[in-house]
Amino acid sequence: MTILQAMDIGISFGGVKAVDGVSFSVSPGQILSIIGPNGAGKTTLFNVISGVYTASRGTIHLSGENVTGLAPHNLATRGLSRTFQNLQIFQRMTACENVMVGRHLREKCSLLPALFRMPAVTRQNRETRAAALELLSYVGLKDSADVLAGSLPYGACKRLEIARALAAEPRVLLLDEPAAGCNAVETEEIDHLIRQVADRGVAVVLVEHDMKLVMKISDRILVLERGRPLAEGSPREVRDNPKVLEAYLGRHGAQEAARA
Amino acid sequence: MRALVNQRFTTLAILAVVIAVLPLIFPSSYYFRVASLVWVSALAAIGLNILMGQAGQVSLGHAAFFGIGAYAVAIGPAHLGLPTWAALLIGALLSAALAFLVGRPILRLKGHYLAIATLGLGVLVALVISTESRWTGGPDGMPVARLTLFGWRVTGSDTWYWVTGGLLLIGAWIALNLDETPTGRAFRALHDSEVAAQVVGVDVARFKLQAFVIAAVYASLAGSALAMMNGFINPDQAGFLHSVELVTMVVLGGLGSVVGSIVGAALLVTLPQVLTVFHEYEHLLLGLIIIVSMIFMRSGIVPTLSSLFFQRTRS
Amino acid sequence: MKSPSTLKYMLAASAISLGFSNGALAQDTVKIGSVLSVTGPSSFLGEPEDKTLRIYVDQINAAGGVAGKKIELVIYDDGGDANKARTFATRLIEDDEVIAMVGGTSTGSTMAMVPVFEDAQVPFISLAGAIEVVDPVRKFVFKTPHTDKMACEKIFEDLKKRNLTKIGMISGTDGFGASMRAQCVKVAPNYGMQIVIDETYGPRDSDMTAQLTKIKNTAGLQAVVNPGFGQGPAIVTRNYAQLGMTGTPFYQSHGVASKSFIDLAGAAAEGVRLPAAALLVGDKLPESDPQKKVVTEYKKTYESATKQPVSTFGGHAYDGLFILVEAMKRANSTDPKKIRDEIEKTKGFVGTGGIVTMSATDHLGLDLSAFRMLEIKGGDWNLAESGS
Amino acid sequence: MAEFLQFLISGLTVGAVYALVALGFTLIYNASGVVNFAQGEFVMLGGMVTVFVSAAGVPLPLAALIAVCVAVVIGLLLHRFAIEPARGASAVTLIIITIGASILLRGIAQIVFDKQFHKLPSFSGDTPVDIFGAAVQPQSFWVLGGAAVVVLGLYAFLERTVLGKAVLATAANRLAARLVGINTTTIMALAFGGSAAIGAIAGILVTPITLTSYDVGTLLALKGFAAAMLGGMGNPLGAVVGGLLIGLLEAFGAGYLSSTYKDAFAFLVILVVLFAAPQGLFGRRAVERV
Repeated sequence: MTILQAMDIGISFGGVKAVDGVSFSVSPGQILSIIGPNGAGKTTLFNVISGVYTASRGTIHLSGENVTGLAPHNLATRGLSRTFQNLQIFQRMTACENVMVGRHLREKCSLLPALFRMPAVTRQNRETRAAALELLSYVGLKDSADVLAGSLPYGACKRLEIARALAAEPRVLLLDEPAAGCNAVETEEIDHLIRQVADRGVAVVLVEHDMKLVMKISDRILVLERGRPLAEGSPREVRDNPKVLEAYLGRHGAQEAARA
Repeated sequence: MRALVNQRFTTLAILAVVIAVLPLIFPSSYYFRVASLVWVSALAAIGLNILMGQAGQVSLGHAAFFGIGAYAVAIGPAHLGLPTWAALLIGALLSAALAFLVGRPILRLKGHYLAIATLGLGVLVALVISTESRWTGGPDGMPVARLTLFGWRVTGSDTWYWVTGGLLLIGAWIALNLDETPTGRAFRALHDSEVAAQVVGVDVARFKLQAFVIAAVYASLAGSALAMMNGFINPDQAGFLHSVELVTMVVLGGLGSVVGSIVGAALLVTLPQVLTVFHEYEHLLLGLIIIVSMIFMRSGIVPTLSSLFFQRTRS
Repeated sequence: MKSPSTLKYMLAASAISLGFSNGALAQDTVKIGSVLSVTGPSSFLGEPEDKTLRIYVDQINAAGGVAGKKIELVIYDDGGDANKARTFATRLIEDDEVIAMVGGTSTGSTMAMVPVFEDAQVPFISLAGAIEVVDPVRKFVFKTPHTDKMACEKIFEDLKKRNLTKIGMISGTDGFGASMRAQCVKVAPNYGMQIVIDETYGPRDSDMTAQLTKIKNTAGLQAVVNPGFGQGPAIVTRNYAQLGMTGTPFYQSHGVASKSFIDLAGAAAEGVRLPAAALLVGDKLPESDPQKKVVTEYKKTYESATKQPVSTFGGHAYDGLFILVEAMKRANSTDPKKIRDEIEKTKGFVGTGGIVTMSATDHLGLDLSAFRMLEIKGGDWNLAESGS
Repeated sequence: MAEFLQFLISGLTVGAVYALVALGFTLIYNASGVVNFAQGEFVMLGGMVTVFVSAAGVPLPLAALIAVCVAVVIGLLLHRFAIEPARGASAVTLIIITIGASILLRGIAQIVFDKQFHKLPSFSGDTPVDIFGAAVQPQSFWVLGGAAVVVLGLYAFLERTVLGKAVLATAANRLAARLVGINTTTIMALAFGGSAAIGAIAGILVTPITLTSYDVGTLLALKGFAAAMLGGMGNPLGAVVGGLLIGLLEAFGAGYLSSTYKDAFAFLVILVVLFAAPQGLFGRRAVERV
């Protein structure tokens, strides 16, 4: 029941292997977290999976179809959506419009009716807006619907990105540090949100630094170090893996942690 | 949403009123001529604004399409025996086809590289127009047959005022329509973040191309209108300096604002008419005005003034 | 939104600010309009035209005007932009209500303005070179400069006398160069000329050695003709000398008929021939020459007023202005149509460009004899000895 | 062979001027991110001021020095009163400002000087030098040599001096440069002054060959911008190579193909190069960081 499967992914920039031989798979409803120290290649891996970068080696299968090297919008058509570590919201559009763009694939988008504003266009616009508002209230941004996204606070932007990604009705959702920069309450909310999304049957792949969050919601965890897979397993297995501890805290720290 | 619909309606209504009322205060038909020029330039600027202001893609060669439209209505009747209206449509089709063909490779480029590539395209088209004198009359230009519609010969400054004013209204209506559609949103989205637009399924290359083609058609129609209005056309209209002028209109008026494009066009068309009384100081003043307005209204005249206005009313 | 009346007031205010020259037309003045390229790439033509018109209109007014009326001169600068010229033409007709126009520096500007004057039935004396201005003849359009076709014919006539028939051409791609090139190609067979190589350069190019090298290496080349104006011909002339081609006779056009060409081209200009008006060699004309008086007086007036050397371009404006003034005197009226009729009847007018006799089929009124073949010697214009 | 050499030297001479203009673009772009379309006006100033000052009786070398100083002052004023007040404005707004500045400078020049063409005497006479059958103006060597000196001087300045390193640092990352205590405003002013000087030097060197007038700047800015983009924006080496390449394309295009369409070749090549290498010949391939 695997929906997304990455096999032996590798990419290098100017001779540096940013990601090297990473494989993983995820099933609908499952939450897979990818963790690792800074520079471990987590975001790069995301960029490869979502088609922003082209892998130098390896294959990616989505719902059994080989999608290696497809452009992001083609992957989106096949049900893959994502958020970004450093915000990529549409600053000059309102929050609601941001989410409406997320509905892009669900909309009929022919040019001539749009130019002459046929009634069908107006009707569809209404529907899209309704759907977007629903998602906004789902992430708790209903009141900010007509505020310019560029003027929203950081945490709100994070949730806006999730709403936008969800608007595409993805089957696989990649979340890049959704809780970064959020306070405890906000993190709690996002934690809740992710769980809900997964419960709807969406496969969630998560890159996150907040270990509490990761340990709490992940079904499985993949640990990367310097672009290479270090360990994979359930949260408990990963937590108890000495290699992981070492990577995170250094050899000395790991020994101390073991002693403690 | 309602606010936006109203804004669209209000903008169009005000524009229609301005077009309708201006002639009441025009002392002579010279003013009709200047106003018609404003409407024509505004039409081209509105199109370019869809590309630059909405989709965020620079074109420094846009006069090429203006020139294609203009020369279509000149060459069609003169060399091919086509009726003017057919030549106008063919011009628009040709512009769209050229934009479509070169758009894909060109629009892969970003920022200044896009600027130089479109500039190159513009230079090439202008060069062909001024060189192939057998067809185009060369650098001195060629006459354009008067437009005849159902036996009515369209001529005279005031007639053209209404024709171009009507064209502008339609152009503005379409541009405003576009704003609140999936296509319009896709344009604005890819302007702000291409990668984010992509991952929600926006085919960025396709939409950039659409914006380019739309802008090309606008410019082409504006070019045809100017050529028919003047009864004469020369290659300057397709040249680099005219491209720069169009970009300046859009930016000066305010990127992304339909009203801004019209205001920008109005300024750049009327300023030389006003400044001509200063003789040799004309260019100095024109340069100064452009610099000062861009420094103090860096997001353009209309966006800056309207945000000032709203701040004032809110407080 | 402000009240409609405020809006209307604002619109009115902005409209008024557009029309500075809206003052009531006094009874004892007539307006003559002019659209010139005082700035832009043709400014070296437009500037002397502008100065000439101003100097002589002042002179005429000081002497009491024409038929008891003072002339008010309205000059607009089109910056070399034909579309702008067209708008200014409308302004002259509709707003300034001029009775006639002397202007149109370039053929492009002129052709853009022609429909305006034809529609308004106001006489338009153009200062542009190309033959298409007066061919076919348009009822209200006249011109004073010799046509490019005549320049080609004059050059070919001279070449024929020297028994040179295989020529190379290097032309500017600006309006002047392109138009003259086309005329030369057209009339070449009439004179038995064979164009063995035909090259061009851009109006702003700064190095033509590549084209000239090609011309130089063309077999059988006997002479080179350079239709062009502006700084281009000066650079061509310098490159011509640089490549050691001065053994091959070299012809410029009337487009360089100003002292600045000799200055810019320097020693390289020695021996270059060109067809031009008598104005450039006024002091070398025999006393018997009918133009002698006119050209020496114009030269004196222009040079003392501007401190700049005279050019034939300003001379064209002089001719245009006085053809118009004479016609106004004869018509004794400010009715544009009557003035037009009188302009067409101009007969034996002695101008700087030649002796003008117009007719219903000839709105230029000059023949080949108006052109003199000049040769640059010792840094100055000289009458070329034909057949040498 | 002689023909080829003639085209080569002609192309290199014109190309050297494009290269210097492109270098001016690059310097300002690196320090401030501004594409300065008034760059051509510095070339005009160099030529015109030298012409007018030397016509007033000042010896040529001194006149040239004065011209460079005038251009530098204008460059600094441009930065202080047009670019600095618009700090933080979008790239396209800044471009329009420089276009306005270019119109303004031309407007001033046509009043202060005049609208005529002018020449300067060649520095070492007008007797052509014969190089394997190609006739070369001695001034060509001045242009090529002068351009080489400017390029090497700029290179030495950037690589060997603390101030130069500060310019490079600012180019690499403006924020980081500010954080380590570099006064980026001074660096930007320096870049405007420097590129004005480079433009003026180009103008002085080339005026004996090409003549000058108040409006020679527009076309040079166009060609210089094209050269900078062909080479890869922000890369000084790219600017030089791009400039020389465009000069050569024009000369060989005019010589071997068609003089009518020679400008077309240059732009066709630019388009083809950009389609193959979207960052120009020497531009760094930017990796989008998201």
